[in-house]
Amino acid sequence: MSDYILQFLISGITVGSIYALVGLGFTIIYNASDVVNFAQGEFVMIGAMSAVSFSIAGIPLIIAIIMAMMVTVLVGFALNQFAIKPAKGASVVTTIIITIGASIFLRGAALLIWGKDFYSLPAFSGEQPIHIAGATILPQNLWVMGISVLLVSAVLWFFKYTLLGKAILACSCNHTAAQMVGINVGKMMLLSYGLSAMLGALAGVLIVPITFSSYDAGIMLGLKGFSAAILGGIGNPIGAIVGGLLLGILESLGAGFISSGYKDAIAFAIILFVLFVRPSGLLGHEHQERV
Amino acid sequence: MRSKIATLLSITSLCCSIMISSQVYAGDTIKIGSFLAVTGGASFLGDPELKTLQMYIDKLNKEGGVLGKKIELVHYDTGGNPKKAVNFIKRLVKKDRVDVIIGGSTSGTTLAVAPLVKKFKIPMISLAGSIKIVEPTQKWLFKVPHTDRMAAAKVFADMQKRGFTKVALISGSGGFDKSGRTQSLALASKYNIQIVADESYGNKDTDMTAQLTKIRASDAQAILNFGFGKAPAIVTKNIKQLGIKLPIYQSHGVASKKYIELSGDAANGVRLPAAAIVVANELADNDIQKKVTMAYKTQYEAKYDQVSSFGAHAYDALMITLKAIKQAKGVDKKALRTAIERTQNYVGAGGIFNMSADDHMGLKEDSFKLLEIVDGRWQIVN
Amino acid sequence: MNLLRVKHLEKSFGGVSAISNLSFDLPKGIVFSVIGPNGAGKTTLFNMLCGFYTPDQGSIIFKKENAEQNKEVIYHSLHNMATHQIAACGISRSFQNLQIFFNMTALENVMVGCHLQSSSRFLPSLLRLPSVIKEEQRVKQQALNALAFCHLDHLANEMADSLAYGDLKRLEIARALASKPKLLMLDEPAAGLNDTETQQMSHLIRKICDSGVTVLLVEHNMELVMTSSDQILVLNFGHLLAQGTPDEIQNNPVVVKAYLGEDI
Amino acid sequence: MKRLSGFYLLSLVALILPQIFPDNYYLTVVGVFATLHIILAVGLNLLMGYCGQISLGHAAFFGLGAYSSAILTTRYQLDPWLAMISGMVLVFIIANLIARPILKLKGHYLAMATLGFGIIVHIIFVQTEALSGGPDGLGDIPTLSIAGWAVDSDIRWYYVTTISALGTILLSLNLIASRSGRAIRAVHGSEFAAQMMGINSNKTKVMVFVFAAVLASFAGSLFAYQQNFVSPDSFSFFFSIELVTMVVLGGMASTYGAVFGAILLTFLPELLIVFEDYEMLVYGAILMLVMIFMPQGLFISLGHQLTQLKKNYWPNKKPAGDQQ
Repeated sequence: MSDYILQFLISGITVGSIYALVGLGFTIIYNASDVVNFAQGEFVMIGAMSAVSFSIAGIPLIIAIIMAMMVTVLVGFALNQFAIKPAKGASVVTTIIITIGASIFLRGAALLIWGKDFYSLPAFSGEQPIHIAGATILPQNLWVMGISVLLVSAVLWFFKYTLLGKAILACSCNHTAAQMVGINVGKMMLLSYGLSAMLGALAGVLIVPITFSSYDAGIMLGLKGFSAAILGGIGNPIGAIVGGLLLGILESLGAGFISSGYKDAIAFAIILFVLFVRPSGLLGHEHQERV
Repeated sequence: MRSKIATLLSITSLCCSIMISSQVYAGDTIKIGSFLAVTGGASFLGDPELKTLQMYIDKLNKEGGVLGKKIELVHYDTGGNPKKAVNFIKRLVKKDRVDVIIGGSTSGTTLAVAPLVKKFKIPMISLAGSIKIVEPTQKWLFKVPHTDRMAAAKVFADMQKRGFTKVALISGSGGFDKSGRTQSLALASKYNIQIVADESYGNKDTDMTAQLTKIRASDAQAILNFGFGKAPAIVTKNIKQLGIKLPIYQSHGVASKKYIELSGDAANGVRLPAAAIVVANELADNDIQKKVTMAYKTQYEAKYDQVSSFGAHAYDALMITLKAIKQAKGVDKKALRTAIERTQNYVGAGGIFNMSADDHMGLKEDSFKLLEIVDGRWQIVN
Repeated sequence: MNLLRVKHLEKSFGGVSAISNLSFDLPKGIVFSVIGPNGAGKTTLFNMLCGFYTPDQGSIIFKKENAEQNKEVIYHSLHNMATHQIAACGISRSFQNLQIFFNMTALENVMVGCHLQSSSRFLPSLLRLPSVIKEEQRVKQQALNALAFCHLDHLANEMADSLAYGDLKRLEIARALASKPKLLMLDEPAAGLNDTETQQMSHLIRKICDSGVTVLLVEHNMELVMTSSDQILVLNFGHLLAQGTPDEIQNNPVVVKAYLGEDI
Repeated sequence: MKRLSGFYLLSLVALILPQIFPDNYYLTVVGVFATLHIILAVGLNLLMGYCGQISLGHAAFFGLGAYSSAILTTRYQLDPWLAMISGMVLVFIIANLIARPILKLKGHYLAMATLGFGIIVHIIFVQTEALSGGPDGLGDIPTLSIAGWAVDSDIRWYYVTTISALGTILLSLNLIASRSGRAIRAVHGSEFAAQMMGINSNKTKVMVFVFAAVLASFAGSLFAYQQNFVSPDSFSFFFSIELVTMVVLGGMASTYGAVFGAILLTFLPELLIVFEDYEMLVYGAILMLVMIFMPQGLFISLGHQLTQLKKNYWPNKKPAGDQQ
């Protein structure tokens, strides 16, 4: 029984770190512009698909990945310039619909460019499973976990110790105040969308050897990323990571011990329970309504 | 108050303008209606099916059509959504006035429109797998693809031959997967096989190691995975990742090169039942299906990418329909239905069809070939 | 005869004690002002009186409607009641930063004020039974009267978000009055008003008091406080400094010291 | 009754159309879906537009209504009307149970909770094969018959669903112009001020949530009888998103806005078929463009433009009517 748990944890952490990366993308955009970007899943898909196309065209893997990141960052810029910026000051619900419209639009574009087929990239360092105390893990899983930890710490460092990162956080607290102290809010927003798109693309490239990608692969990832960000407490980068990992582990334990058919139902039921107990997520700050 | 009345008029004018839009009446052509899941989760099925229909109808029209009339294909994409399928059937019958319908890539969409087909008394040939479409037999409803029961029977027969008595079952959440699972559970005892594990996964899931770990712990001697799309490829790779050495059986849902490509070398050794089309060039020259399958394969791969058994279903449905039209010398729905029902030893890509009043599919188990993947290529197991 | 009695009230926010051991009685039918420097605990007191914050200790009791038949006066203890229950006892308030229903017209805002004065339930409203139509007419008239009382009847059909700041202040008071409260709490009604508007506000407060509604006023504008209050309570860092008539408070040495500091 | 003049005009037009275009596909087939969507959108508009509580899981109640009717009529041979009512009672209970904890949440957290609830219900539809027939759905559901008049043709269904939709619109108009309606809108305006006026804001939010859910269950039962078939795909989270889009696109806090949004979003996919592969691209673009340039929604913005236009040509003193 015990070697199950290790295997469940390993697959849970692998899937969880993907959700965490996507959740982190949600948090960055939410931090900068109070917008929950439902097109985040599409950033992951576009990153993966363009990386595959570049590598099929014969470009070596590393360069293909960098080019894929650039393509997705451009898409992130476009989303901010043409969709979010003109709709300044719109209500929560309106921005949700705008980002949902954007995700459908990007999916339609992907359908035209890449068609309906499934695409995959060869694993970065082979498919030889590694055995650890009864449980096995793929090298690609280690890549996913390793790079996720790297990216997460880079993002935390960026927001904590760089002036640019603080400027973005300032924008989210109060646009007008940020402008008063000379921060170019427009540029900061653009940067945050670019950063989140880059994160999404990297997540996409990391997982495509394991999960393959198609034009509509972004939907489920976007949904799980949103759940991870909410579970951890929207707006809190560490919350997104904890939420993502927890969601991944919950899913694999649920599938392992209770029933694999109800895997997602169990995960969402637990998220609901957490929200009822802590209405603003695990690590979300409970802001006191001021009258 | 006045602003509201003005805008209410804009609602009604919107509706009227749509009503008046084209009520076109086609000239003297044979109209074949079709509704396939070209996008969405089941695009794996609908896309090759549509391409096949369009390709062959263009070819036929260039050769003068049938009975001197041009054939017109009227197609709508359901994306696998039954609600849309019902809408489109009514549109095909009421608005486009089609003579016969080829369609329903998925069992869900086919079963959704079955009552309407009966009400409109129009013959329809479905391309979906579930046995519920032809059992109990419905007067106006036919089906070309092999049933999931036949696939399960072929797999269990081979398992019995190899002496396996304990088998693990893992299936997806789609209609095809679930009905395949039900048929396997029902049929296993006939081949004195015991299902020792019954796991399932979501078709969009990215990792099935949890379920497979439970299977590894059971005393299963082989694994049967009923599914289609990308999930079975992930299952195959996970099995290799977990170092599970049990022989793997798949369903005819993944009988395509894409499955081999995605699973990589984890696919080697996997056995699955499939129609002859998949192994067209490996068929022996005296195999009566050789000519038909090779013709279709070369035609399809000249224009599009690799051939898939789902495209072959559309090909068979179209050919059966055209043969019936010639036999019924016209498109009277009743005569057309009887002609289709009397299709006898038609050699198609999917197998040899012998339909009758109480068998609206006409394929026997032998039309399935058992294949094994040997270093990235199909090999027929006899 | 006391409308409201506060006994040993305690409230602190994580170590910072906003209100400590506060006790006072609020007699019926007067304008009772609470003054004190910023951070003295005025708004916290207000929020506790209407149930937004629950006190750590102490009790707040409020006279029940027509409780005098038997001589013993019955009081509600407010401190464990929900806001809407406290409102039902006859307490209403205006807010420091306007809490107007901007998605409605001025008239509809005040008609919401009549919520406690009307009783049509969900299902009858759905079917628009005659009883509902009759009550709608009555409520509309009652709201118009409250608007007229505050000189706003000409703006009845305007959307709330198109009204001027001064009008919105009086709209909030009209809405509170429409619920026919026994105690009306005004949270800095004169804030942001120019002199003439402050003058109008002072007349309005006096008019409200004369109509039988006890007024509890929190205000920084000393001129307004001194002219329209009957009794004043002075708070400093959550403690009761002094209580009395405007003249007593004006030359009470402790108050002067706290407010104007000591001359060396 | 001047207040309902818009409503009478809409009913007149809706009931006359089938006489003018008796066998028109768009009217009788797509029209039935448009009216079902109106019932759902008007209910959801009360919850989202007027009461300000977002719900991304409304399709779950639509599904629960459809499935209770489907299961009770096929597996237990219950009379369709009885099945519909027991479906609504079941949804009433479930909605009450989950409304209290869910409606304590705000903004994105409320969106997540309702989204999660919708997905859980969808998974239950897929997994409980013995009862719900699993992904292949449940077939041969009997149709509805009103005192012997079997509702089996498209025209008859058009009348049944249109009358139900008009009834729903009337209920919504009456509710909004009443004490409870103002309480609902007050909770959206400012929850503190509403409580101060004696409104129990939690109870009001739960009441609207439950009312919208029961309406959705009613529409679900009609849908099951009209289609004679139900399957989980029709009640997925995509449909919840579609419903929210209808309300927001049409115009929040406006009953006619929801009606306009429902009609538009039902006909749009039909009209976009001509785009074939570009359909998804165009659909996404339309959503974005309308929401960016008409944040109040299509109906209200059009309404303003028309009143502006009218003001320039016939400038008269009377101010704009109250907000319906």
